[in-house]
Amino acid sequence: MDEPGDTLTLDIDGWEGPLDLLLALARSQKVDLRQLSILQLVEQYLAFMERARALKLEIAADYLVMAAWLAFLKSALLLPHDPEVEPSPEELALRLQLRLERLNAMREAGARLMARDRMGRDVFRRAAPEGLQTVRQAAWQADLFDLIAAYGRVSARTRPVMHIVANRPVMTLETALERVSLLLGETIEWSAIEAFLPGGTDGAFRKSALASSFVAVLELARQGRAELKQQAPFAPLYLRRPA
Amino acid sequence: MIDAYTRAVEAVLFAADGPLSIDAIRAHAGEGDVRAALVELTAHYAGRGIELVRRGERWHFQTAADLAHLLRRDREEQRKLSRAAIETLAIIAYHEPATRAEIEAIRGVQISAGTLDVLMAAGWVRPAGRREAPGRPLTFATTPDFLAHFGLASRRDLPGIDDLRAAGLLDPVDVAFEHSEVANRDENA
Amino acid sequence: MIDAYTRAVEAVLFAADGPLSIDAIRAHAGEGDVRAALVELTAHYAGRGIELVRRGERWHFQTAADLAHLLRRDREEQRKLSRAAIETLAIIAYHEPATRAEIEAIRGVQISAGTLDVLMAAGWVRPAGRREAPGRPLTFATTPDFLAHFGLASRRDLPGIDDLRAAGLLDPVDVAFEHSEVANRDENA
Repeated sequence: MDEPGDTLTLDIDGWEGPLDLLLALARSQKVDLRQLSILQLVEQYLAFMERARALKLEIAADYLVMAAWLAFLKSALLLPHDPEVEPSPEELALRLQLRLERLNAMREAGARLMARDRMGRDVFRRAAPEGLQTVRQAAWQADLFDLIAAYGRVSARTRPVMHIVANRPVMTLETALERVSLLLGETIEWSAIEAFLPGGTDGAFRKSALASSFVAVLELARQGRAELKQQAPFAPLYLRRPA
Repeated sequence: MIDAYTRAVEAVLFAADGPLSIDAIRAHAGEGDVRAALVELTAHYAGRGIELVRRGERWHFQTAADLAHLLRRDREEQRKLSRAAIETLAIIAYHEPATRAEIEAIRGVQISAGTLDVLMAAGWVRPAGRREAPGRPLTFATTPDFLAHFGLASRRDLPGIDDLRAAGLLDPVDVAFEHSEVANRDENA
Repeated sequence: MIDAYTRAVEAVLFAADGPLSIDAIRAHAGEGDVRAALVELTAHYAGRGIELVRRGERWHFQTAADLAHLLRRDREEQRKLSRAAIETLAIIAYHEPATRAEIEAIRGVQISAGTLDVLMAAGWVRPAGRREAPGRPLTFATTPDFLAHFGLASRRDLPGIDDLRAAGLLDPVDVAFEHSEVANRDENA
């Protein structure tokens, strides 16, 4: 993998991406990366790609993208400088060099890290330490109020409870059925359902009367003894005796 | 200064996962006077926190025996009793001796396995003999520590049902809440 | 002669199954000047087969590094880390906290799924919160175990980190580029 120049192994799989390949090629120039000839590096990369293509190796797309970019960089570096073009080819070359320096620095740092005296390989802790134990003991907290409040809670929960249902004024369904049948017998015109309720009542009893009367009307309609109509949902409900 | 071979023996013994025979030490540390190194190390560590000890024909380092108590440390953690635990404790205190089934009947909920354990670990509840009834169930009662912790001279000092009612402690929670709401409104008015 | 507290600290460190913080030492050895004891023990063990070392804010005894040849355990040679994993670890250690995108920018290639997992499974890398930047990317940093494994007293001991920083090699390319621009302008002026 470190073989320089022409003897570089053409194993595309061995590279961790185009930057990795570029770094290996740059190292083959055997100069400080700061003195790197980017033009020469570009030539090296493009030549490498040529050979890979000649050998009909499959080349991943990102290597080809890099090749295209480097070909562009090369022509820009060789052509007369056009001050209108931003960024300048020199800037692009410098950025590439900075990236290579950074990758190289981290690669060397990684190697130095791995070469350190490593735990379990070069230096050892005791294989069978006695170990340190921390035995946790709970000091339970509760005060007298918690205690009696808890008993109050339990007692309240389990004490026999008497449910008292208030005696509410209601109109039963039977009553409603009787009333509506009776009144309907006298009604030929469409009349609102409210006209069938007992007069002078309000509040809870009126609601109950309305609900029961409505159910009574539905029952009478089912039996064919009443007709009802409504223009829209929640609109007034009208009923009459069938013609 | 420690000599190179003694140093090697020291490292080998330290890293070992059990007592080592002279031969085993030599296998790692290389040729040398293992016995002389062991004598030197024993003397060096005498009186320190670590000692070199011989077990039969094998040697190992261990923590000085008189410091073993340092390796185990007890730590107290303040913890609040769970609602289930405090209710169970209250029922036992009011009804003792009480069986598990009686506690469950009063609470209206089953007691999980750990609840009585916690109360016994805290030293507030103790087993109080078996009831002479079918199945001879175990009964539970409170301890003198329980009285001491809750500042009671005796169980008779526990407020009775009438006291609890007067204190509003028998009201269902939501009613009590409404009362306090009303009280607040009055204060703010 | 060794004093009683230093002896206790020695025993606790010796018995521990991992590096201990000052607080953990004190929890077992009792109240005392732990730091003074550590200084004394470090000096006492210097040059012996066992050494007392600081790793991050924690301390442990280990065999002297120069005796590795006697103790090296080939049998249990750790699984070799991939090149990608080694580079990723180095980038995180030298730049921490570092996002995945930053690691990828330096390596010029995407991180494959398993790389960070391997480093986290080894206990050397941990997620270190999110960066307050668009997308709130997760950052990664090294762990105390990383320092212990690679024998580093702190991140400042990372090989060559001062030189790399001084050379600007830990700065992103954009920052380095602006610096070099300024330098060039100054030269040309």
